[in-house]
Amino acid sequence: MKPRKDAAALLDGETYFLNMGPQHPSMHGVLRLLLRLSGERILECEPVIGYAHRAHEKMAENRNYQMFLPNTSRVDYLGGMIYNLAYCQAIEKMLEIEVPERAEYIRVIVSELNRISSHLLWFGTFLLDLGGITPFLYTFDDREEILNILDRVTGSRLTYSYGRFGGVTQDVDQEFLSMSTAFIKRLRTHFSEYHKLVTGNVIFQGRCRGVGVISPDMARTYGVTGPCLRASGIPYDIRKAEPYGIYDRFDFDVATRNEGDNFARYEVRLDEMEQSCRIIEQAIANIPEGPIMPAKPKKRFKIPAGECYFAVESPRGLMGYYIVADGSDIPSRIKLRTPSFSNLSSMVEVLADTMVADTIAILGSIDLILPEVDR
Amino acid sequence: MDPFSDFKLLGGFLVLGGLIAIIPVVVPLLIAPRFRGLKTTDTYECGVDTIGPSWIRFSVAFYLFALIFVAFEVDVLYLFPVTLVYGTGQFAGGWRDFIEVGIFISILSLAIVFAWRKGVFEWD
Amino acid sequence: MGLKDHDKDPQILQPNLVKADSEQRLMEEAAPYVSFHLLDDLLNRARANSLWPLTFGLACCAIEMMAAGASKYDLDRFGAGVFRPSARQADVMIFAGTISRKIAPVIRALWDQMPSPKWAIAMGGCTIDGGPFKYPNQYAIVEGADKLIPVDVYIPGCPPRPEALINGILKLQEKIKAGRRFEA
Amino acid sequence: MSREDITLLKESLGKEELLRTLDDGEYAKTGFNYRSQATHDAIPAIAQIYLDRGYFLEMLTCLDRLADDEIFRLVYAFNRFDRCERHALDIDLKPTQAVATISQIHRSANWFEREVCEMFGVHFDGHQNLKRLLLPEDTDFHPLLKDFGRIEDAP
Repeated sequence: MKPRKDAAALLDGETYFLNMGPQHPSMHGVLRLLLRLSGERILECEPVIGYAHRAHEKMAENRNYQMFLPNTSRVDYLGGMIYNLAYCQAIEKMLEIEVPERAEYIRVIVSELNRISSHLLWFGTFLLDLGGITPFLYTFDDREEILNILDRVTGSRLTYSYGRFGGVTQDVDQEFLSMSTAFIKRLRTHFSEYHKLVTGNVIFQGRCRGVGVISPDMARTYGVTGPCLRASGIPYDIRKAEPYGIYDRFDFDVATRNEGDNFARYEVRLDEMEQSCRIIEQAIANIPEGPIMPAKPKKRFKIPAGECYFAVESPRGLMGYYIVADGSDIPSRIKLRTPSFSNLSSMVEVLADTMVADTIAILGSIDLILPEVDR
Repeated sequence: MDPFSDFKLLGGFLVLGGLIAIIPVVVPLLIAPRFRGLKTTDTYECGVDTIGPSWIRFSVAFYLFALIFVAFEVDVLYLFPVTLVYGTGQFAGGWRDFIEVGIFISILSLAIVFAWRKGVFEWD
Repeated sequence: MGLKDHDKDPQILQPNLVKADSEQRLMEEAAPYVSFHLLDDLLNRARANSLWPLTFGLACCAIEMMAAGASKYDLDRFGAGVFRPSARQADVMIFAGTISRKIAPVIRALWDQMPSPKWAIAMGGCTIDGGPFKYPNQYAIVEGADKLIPVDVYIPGCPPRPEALINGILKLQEKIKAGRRFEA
Repeated sequence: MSREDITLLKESLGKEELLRTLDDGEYAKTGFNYRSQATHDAIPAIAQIYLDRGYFLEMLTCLDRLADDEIFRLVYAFNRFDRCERHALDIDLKPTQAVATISQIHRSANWFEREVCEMFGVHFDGHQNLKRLLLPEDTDFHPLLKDFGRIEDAP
């Protein structure tokens, strides 16, 4: 695409403002892109966010630590389990609570299942944005299987409050483990089906190769993390860089690509699903018996003055809880560092000078969740 | 044979076509409950108000693309009567009709080659 | 060039303002010019079985709405699976998620721009009365969809399961078939 | 950041007081490898050095400490991709004091600063587009201040 340098010289009669607005099928929620167009080419793009702002951080300041638990899985409802358990791990870090072995393994299994279900939903909606209806139905069929498995043990399909400070609430039984192994076997056969259905498609390649390139340097200055960063060649995965919980016991590799375009992000997420399957199998293979909560779980507690920053790898990137405690049982401040917030801020530069049709493909490959951007 | 039978047929066809076009427009206005809100008549653009004029000068490539389409629309129009007489009459069952339509289409598709060379399909 | 934000809807709908304002905005909701009982009965039966929802996912409930539209809990069995992106072609507006103060004017505009007859389903606790994000003196959300537009069916849950959404749509179909009386 | 990198950082800043303290935070407890304190006008220089050394701005947030010692504390967190090294950088501001923007250096700071300005009212000099990010355009309050929107004084 030759960049056009005469954008500034356009008379006012030629630029056209388009609202790719809050209610739009492929804006993954309520994002609004204010586009300044010349013909089909985007001269300038300003994401207008805040349409899903629910004030999680303000709520954190008027309720105690236990009452904030349900909020955590509603910030990013596709990685609800990961956000929920991350909050519990952050508080455990501040209170130095010991988590029993079995609970750690259960946490890894359900987190990776949640990651696969998030990537499956991304895969379906990404193809739906590009016009392919059938992959959406295939991936939701697989995803329902995961929701069944997680529903058995947590009681809810999307917004789990499964973690407690020190462990998890329900124990998993043999049925849960066998269902998970059966699911992974089935999912692996579907991977080849997805590749046959989508990867080789000429139109898909045409719309994704070389489109929406994020260079490693741009990714670093915009703070892009997660699959979008790994697709630009930087193998940064918090499960490897800052192993939390027991992630250092599993051997899995970090899927990376170098092109940094839509197709690279697509491949990175597919590989990540495969890696998550490997982690789950290893976790199921050597999950120990034992308690799932510490002997005397702390019911009412105050956290001494201090602060803690705890980062985890959410399906969309680096997710960090920055908790500042002031000695009472109500947090003084909880800052949620969410990955989509920074990933979306890089769109101002990535979407400039592209076609309107490419915007849909690029936004689909970035995998945004708007309440996570607006918090 | 009533000399006007063809015209009657055509007249009936036109009236029927007109009715089929107008009825779905008029009937809902009568039987649907009426509602007028503040923004009912505003243009729908994802729920927010539109910005700036929509009467702007856009690139000529769109106009040329539309012209090429109209040219080939007419091209297809001429092929409709051909279907009535294709393969009948003097050269039934031969290749002559097929060749003739082939020549007709290839001459017209020269317009595409011309437009291609002129760069109408370059989209930058 | 800093883009001026043109979302300059004069009244940012504070909850208390919304009530008074919604009467004034609803200029005219009247009975059709021609209405025969049998014709209306037939039409309502047809309308009930071909509800076209507007794709308007706000937050978590949108994922359950998509799951309801997908292969396992198929909405197409009830004629409600055709999700229309444009408000001009939608019959029912399903509120799937939290209604923030910033999106309230957008919802008003979309409701005005939908052709009549139209219905509204409030899906999830947030659209009934604010759900988990409601606490005294909060500044971010509109507590309930009925503060903005008249809602026909409420579906509790956070998020409600796809079966609950299907049950809500069946309830709406019953309500449509029962017919609607307009004030004089 | 290795030992000599830290000393390099201090020297390259030239003036000692730009970076008042730089001690080893305990990572196990707080998640930060290094904590440092800076003055409000030193932040662009420090951000530039972090950028040159291959760091990215992970988080920028503000703590409302008006109640106990009358300051806003800005917390910048810089981190690396190749190894885990999180630097916390605190800047204490008087309520009316402004701080220089680093959105030209670390692009991600653009939205972080807009959000902090919107939620707390801290002004960032030199920021091109410092207008509302999450709340409707014409809201006039700063919601995350401690004395705003408390439950006890609900209408």
